[in-house]
Amino acid sequence: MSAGGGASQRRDSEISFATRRRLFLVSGVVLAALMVWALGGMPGFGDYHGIYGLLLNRVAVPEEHATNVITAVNFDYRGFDTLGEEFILFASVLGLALILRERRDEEEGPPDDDATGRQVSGASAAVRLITVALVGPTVVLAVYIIAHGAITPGGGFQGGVIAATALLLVYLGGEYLALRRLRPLPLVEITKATGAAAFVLIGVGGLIFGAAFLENFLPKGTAGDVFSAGTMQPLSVAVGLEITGGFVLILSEFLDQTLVLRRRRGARSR
Amino acid sequence: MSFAPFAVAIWIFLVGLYGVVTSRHLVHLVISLSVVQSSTYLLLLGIGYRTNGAASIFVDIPPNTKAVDPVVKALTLTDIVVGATVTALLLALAVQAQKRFGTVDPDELDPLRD
Amino acid sequence: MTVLQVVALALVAAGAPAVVAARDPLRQALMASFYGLLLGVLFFTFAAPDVALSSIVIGSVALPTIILLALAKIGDKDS
Amino acid sequence: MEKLAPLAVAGPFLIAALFAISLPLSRRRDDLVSIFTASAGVVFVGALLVDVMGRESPVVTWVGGWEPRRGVALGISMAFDPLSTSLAVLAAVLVLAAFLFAWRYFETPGPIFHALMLVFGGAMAGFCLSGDLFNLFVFFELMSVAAYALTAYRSEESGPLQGSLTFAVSNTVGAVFILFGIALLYARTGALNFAQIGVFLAHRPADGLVVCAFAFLVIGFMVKAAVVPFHFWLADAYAVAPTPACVIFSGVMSDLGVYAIARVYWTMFDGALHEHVETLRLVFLVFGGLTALWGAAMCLAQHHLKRLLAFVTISQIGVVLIGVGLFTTTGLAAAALLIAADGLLRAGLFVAVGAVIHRTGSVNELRLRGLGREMPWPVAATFFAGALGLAGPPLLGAFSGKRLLEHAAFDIGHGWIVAVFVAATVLSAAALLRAGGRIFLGMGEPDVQDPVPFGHPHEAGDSEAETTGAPGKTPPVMVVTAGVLVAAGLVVGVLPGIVDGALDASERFTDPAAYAAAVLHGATLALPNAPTFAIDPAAIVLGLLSAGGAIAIALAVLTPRWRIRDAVPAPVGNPARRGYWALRRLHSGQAGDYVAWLSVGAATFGVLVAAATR
Repeated sequence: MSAGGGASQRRDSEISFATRRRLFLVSGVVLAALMVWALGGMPGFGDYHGIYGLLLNRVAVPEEHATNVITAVNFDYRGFDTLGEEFILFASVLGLALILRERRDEEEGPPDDDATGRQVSGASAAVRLITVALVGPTVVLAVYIIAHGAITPGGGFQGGVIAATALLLVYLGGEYLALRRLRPLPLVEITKATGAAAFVLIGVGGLIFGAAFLENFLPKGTAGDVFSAGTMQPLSVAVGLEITGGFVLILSEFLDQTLVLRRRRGARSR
Repeated sequence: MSFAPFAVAIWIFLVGLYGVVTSRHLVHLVISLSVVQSSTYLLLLGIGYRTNGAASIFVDIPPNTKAVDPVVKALTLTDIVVGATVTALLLALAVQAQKRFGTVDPDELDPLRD
Repeated sequence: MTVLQVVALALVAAGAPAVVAARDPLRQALMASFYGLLLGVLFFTFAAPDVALSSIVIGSVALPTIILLALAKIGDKDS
Repeated sequence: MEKLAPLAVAGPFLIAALFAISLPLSRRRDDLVSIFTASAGVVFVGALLVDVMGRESPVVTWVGGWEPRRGVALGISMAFDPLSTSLAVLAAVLVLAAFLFAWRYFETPGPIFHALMLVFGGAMAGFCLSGDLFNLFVFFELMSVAAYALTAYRSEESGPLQGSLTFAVSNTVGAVFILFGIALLYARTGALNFAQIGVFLAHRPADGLVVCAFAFLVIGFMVKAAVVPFHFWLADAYAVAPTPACVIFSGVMSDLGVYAIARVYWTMFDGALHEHVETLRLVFLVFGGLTALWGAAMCLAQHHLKRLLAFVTISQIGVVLIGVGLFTTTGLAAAALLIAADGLLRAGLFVAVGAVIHRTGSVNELRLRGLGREMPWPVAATFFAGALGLAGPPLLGAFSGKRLLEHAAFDIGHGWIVAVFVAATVLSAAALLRAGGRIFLGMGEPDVQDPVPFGHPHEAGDSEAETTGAPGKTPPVMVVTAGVLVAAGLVVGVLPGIVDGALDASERFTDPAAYAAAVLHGATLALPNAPTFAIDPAAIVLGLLSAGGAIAIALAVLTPRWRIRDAVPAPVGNPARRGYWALRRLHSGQAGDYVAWLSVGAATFGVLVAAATR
């Protein structure tokens, strides 16, 4: 269903499609050769002994009482990276909202402009029952994964996305328009921004109570239980909040695009 | 076989880049771009692996058992999430481009050299 | 390398061109979802459960859904 | 004091997050809070600079309090020295200027624009001050994402959508190259901290892995810096981004890419690649020279003011890359001075162009002929002063940077590069003077039409839908901002002690041993004192010649009597014009083309670096 003029498209770019492909194939082979040459100097797959990882594996559990060393790296040792990553998500969700904001020649209306006229017949009662029933367990699973980030595999990132998929279940159950009438969007926006701000504030807390920005100043508790590993858990919750809000916003922006926005009657898209 | 994962990472990088270069549909281009990004995840994790090393999560194993490198996993973990949001941003651009240009073929988007 | 790793690696090595070769975006979105799952399995064999979870949740569920929603909006305008 | 350094990054982030939390109260609140935050940022980073100038060695702070153990870095370090901190000050100043300019310039739907600009400012501060390789990559990615969103700000026009798309695709592929380089380095050294990697690599011969890691990292940063052939995205993106964002994009974002190349080389790869530096230097001079000339050539017939400034940016990035690519202390000092002076001048020019757009609604030089006369005279004075300053007139603007660059080039026997970058700066300054002459003095032929109106005719630089308010009056805040920026750009080169300070700072920047000692062990090594270069008459003469040459070319192009037509007509016989048209059509605005050229450039650069280090 490739759109538009297909083969007859206007070609006034200097290089044609065939040349572009040939250019890439030649340079691709050279790049591959360079990369293989570089890989010659790598330690073989499986016998890696980088000092950084070894030291962290040995140090993280006794010092930080966090059994999941990966979350320890993400939220404690290299927390500054995660601050940056979090604001990458923050900026791209803002950008998305900016790009997909309602255009002048669009209005909210019943979804009459569906792809190839498919009829949204609405979910059958069984589907609606199952999906809405599943929303609860999904959220509980997400909260578990966020809360136990420092103990078992998981953390704010994965938990946040799982929580956001709960919205998909609502959409599958055909309840999205009903949910939309409740106007949750400002709330979701605030959740995302609170998560981002909380991360920074915990970092500033480290500066006030501890000696450095993002320092782990809270009591570390005993390794293996939920309230352990000092600031790691709150940071994980902050990231979880932000990613839940972020992905719910992304999904609802796209859902709005398909279900709600259509071109205004008679508006000629310039 | 000890370089297989790195060779596959290079293979995926080139295949994804080929998809980007020869794409005729913006969404196809964006998905190929996410394939290119996935090659770096494979390379990073391939570097950090240690044969029969545990998963550096010391819940039920003593802290000094042989474990895989945790740093690359932390880097890859956040990269996957960030890559997804950048891909979502690009898809938003594709949706608006389709509204604006009436087509999603990168060749037909207007040249901008006024 | 263990057998599981070799198999998973082979599947991923075959999955990437399959995703790129699927020129019709709808089919490609489904291939991308399957590719995310394959990556998750491979990361699991690399003893990286966190990354596998992240790859499955995002690469296999969240991202393809966003792609499908984008396609729903793109698909209906130009035909 | 340095313990608070992370606040230079976290502060703007927090305000941006608070913007998103609070309901969109009023546009005034957004402006006031943003301007206050930006000024606090300038003051804070300025204080950091003063603190650093007083110290002998780079100042180091470990985020999270994770001091290194026996030379192994556990956390992320922020190591900053006079050079990188002054770059951070420049970035903060331009963010403040952008907010002041945006205040009267256009309406914004809610605080999204301000939040993105604040995040962008914080990311630039983090990028300059970071001492960790992956942290550098994270802030690189954050700057890019904020820039994609800002470029697509007017998402209802066709230009911004396409410019943002090609920008995003090119920079994402560039980011993948950087991540490849990081993965290779981590596999070899098991470290992510600049100093630790540098120490590890210094004792071992540079084999394939080290060379390719260096090549891939530099390729990624060259995509961000828009070095030819990775530059195609920049012309599209800067021409369509909202003008306040262009002030930062053109003023400092591309220069950060070149700074990253210098930082990566001097802290990590100098030990391993030092004996190959003569041949390596040639590779960088070729890429830098090509970029300088390509940008200048494309300026000549460009009538879209913002795209003209985009190509001026590309040309000057080439000159700065020449400075860094000499791999000498003097070359780096020259690059630093050029980044400061040219960055401020380009930012001032963008604000002046913004004022013209705000007043007339159009950005096409041909349509603006003579319309500039009704504008307040300072705008014209600022535009001409800025354009002339780029050519490096005696003592002003880019003069001290170019002077040092000439010394650096002749010192190591590459005198030929002087001709390249002098020609490039003169041509780009001439193009700007031509535009100024036509707009503010009404020179040039009355009804000359752009022979090849690419893009949508009605959109070819016509009414920019982004401005607000009655176009009748130019708000004073714009004129003042433009004037201050251009004045700063002109004066920065001749401040007392600035040249010696730059040489001293480069001496410290280019000393990996001192950097590693300070970062890993907190020790301070004594520094050799930097050479000093008095202003010799030859430099003054060259300054006069280049300024005069720029004016002469501009006049020649504008006065019809000399029959040199500036609007290059459509395919006319001689090969120069055909070559020019081919060059111009290469900027096809097609993402696939750009990625193909990116991969060709990457392959070429990789092979050349590999050959240079064998």
